[in-house]
Amino acid sequence: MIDKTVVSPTAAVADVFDGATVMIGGFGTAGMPGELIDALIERGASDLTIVNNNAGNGETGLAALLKARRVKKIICSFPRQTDSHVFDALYRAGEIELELVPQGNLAARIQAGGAGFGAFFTPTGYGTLLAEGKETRNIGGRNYILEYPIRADFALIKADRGDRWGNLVYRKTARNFGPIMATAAQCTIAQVRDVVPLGSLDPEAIVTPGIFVRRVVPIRVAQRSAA
Amino acid sequence: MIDKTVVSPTAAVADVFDGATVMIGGFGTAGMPGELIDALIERGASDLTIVNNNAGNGETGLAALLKARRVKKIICSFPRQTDSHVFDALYRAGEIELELVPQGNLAARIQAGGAGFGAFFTPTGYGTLLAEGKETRNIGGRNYILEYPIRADFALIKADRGDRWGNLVYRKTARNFGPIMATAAQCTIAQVRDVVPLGSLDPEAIVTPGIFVRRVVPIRVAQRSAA
Amino acid sequence: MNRLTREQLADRVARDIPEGAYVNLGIGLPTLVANHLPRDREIFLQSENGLLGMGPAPAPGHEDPDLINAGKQPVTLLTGGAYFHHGDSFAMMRGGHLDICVLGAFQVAANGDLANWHTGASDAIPAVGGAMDLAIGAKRVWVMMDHLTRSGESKIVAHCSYPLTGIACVTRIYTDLAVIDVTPHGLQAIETVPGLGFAELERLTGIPLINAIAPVTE
Amino acid sequence: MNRLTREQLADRVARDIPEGAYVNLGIGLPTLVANHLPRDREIFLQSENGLLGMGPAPAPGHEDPDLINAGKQPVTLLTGGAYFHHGDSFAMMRGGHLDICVLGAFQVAANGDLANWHTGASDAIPAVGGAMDLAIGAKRVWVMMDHLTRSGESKIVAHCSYPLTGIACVTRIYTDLAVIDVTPHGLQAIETVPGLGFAELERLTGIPLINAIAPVTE
Repeated sequence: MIDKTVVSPTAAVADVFDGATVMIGGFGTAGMPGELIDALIERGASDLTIVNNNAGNGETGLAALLKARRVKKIICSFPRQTDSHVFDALYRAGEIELELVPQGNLAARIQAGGAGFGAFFTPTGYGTLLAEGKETRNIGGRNYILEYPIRADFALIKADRGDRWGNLVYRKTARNFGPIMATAAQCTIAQVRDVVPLGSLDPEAIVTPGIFVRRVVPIRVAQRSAA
Repeated sequence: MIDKTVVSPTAAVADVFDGATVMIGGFGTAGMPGELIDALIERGASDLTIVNNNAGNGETGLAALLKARRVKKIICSFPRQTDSHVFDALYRAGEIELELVPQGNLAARIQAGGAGFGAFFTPTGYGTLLAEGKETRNIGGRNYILEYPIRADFALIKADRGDRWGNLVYRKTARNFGPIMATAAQCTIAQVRDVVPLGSLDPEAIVTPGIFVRRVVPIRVAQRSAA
Repeated sequence: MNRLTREQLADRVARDIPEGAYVNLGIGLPTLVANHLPRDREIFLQSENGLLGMGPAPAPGHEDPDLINAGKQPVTLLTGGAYFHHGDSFAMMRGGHLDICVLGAFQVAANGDLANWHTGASDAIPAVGGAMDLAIGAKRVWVMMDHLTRSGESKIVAHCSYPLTGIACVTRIYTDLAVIDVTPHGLQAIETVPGLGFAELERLTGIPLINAIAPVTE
Repeated sequence: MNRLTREQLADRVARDIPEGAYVNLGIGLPTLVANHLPRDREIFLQSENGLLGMGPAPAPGHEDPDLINAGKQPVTLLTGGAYFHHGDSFAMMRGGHLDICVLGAFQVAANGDLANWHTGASDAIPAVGGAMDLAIGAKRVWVMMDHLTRSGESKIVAHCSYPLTGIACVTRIYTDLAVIDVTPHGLQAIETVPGLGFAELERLTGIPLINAIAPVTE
């Protein structure tokens, strides 16, 4: 019997290694897998390359990982926020590398990684600073730049419910990057509010089929609100 | 108030013009929008370019459209089937043009059309007859071919239920090409088993958001089974 | 001359959004447009973080941290709305499915070039978000901004001095002074605030404009 | 020598599929493998037309025309299965997420080249379906076929004479005579049917093989 449930966040991230590329779901704090990030900090893996839309908020979650100086490089679209002071300080001190990617290209590069494409021509960013040095092409009268896939060793995401096969559904706009990151990592680890019995999730409404998920970690709400 | 419901299949396809490119959903007969195709035959538009996974089954649906000699060219992955005699005869007589595309490249080209990409490098088909004349590139040690998007003037698809905003859900494997074709056509027309009140479809489970759908045509089951 | 307030400007933009339009409102000033949409029109607001059919802010105490807009503020979902993931959301944006997007700007050039993501200051931390996707994806890209900087310089320029967000992408500019279309022939003023004549608008703008202001007929 | 029947061959292939594997069974002969999967293992069958967790054929009278496999035959969905669209389905296939796909073949070459979609006959109507995606997408590509054509020629060849489906993609070949791995050093026979020695297998195959057949120790 296949059971992808892992009860402890600590056990779930125990094999994240130094130098790994780790995708972390979430748009701001919506969909951010807080408990998995806390476990990753506890795990101690360093020199990480992180893929996230942002670069951390306040002092918790991704910001705490940055503050612990475990991150060598971040690939994101929107690092600067009112409460991104941890990232801001590291960046200004030259202690973190930033690869800034327009949000749609970030999403598309993750999807291309998950779907096995080699590269793609996108119109977004053509003619801007963020296209400097990139290959360009005019196709059918429109200008495009060539972008390459992003793949990761691990993806840490947050879903609403999962089952023992790894099927996932999300909640509202906390869905955001979770489903696409799940496809692009060697090992996807999902924290969920609840692990439900097989068959409880409507097969027409499963957003992430279990094939993309290695580990499902239930986080009770009481636990979560304390994080 | 926005109401995309169109009661008559005939009215729904009344603006399909000679020479149009028309995507038609379905994998075999699952998800094939039979009543919309019948209405298209009645409409009489000719010199059509059709995009479908197959090239018709038996004498109904897409096969009937072919038999009526309305199709100049078909873009598909699997024309030859045990009951594809209408296509087979036209093809052998040189009366229909065939663009044969591996199924995953067909899907990806439709998605690229819907998502605004200019082209993409795919590994599928590299080194085969179906890659002849196509641009190739080695990226990270793997060989890819460059494929271009497919867009259409119209998409005719079949869903299970829809609402007046054009939101759609599908049924089982009849989902297949419907959701991706809906994104790649100027005008997407969906036949559905039922038009339900706004709010009846779970926002977490809507597969095709209404932005991709211009017209929703309810086909009662009695009507459908007679087709 | 009466400059429009931010709310008046939002109201002015909202008036031009037709029923049935699919619209993305950028973060900052454009977000205000949502409060001014005519209540008798069904208009579909898309948010880059995965929702279509965005509704107004929730009543106090009813905020849901899992239901936010692109600016990470709490919102609601209208009956008939839908959620989707980031890949689908940006396919929707990049694929030309939005009728209108409304963006703030630092500068707009005469050819429709847009600069709205980066001041270019060497010590600035750059952040782009979805701006570049919106700039090139929507059928019509409307900019909504003050006409002049605080120091009185025109934000409508011959060529942008700030780093670009997109090339020749803006189709219309709404400012606190005027409404200006970007056309193949140049910038065409179609409306000014009461008390502001074309000549004065052109002088304030600092680059040539075409006068297409409808005469007041009342 | 006892050639395996089609059902025996399906059973042999099924035996090698481990619990938890994500597997696509190609149309034709590979479809038979589904009936032979060990009942004590949870194995996930994917079908290109948008389902994961495919179950066996329905009881007569319970067929659903909306629930079919890649060969357009009626199937069922296991508890815990999921539906998705063609884009997602082929992303799953192309993206390397399937552990194993089992395909029929006209020919397999010594380097793992696969020919299974087109006889190359000038009057044939070509049809490729998902074969090329499966050939390059799965982590392991297993071919399942008769060892010899009806006229006695080996289907394992130095170079394919039929048009290719994929280059150097096959990792293992199951035939009615033997199990052969495609390795960087060449084709390596690891198993033959009772009564068939390595020398005779190599003679029938017509190209050099490496003998890695485990001695019978019972």
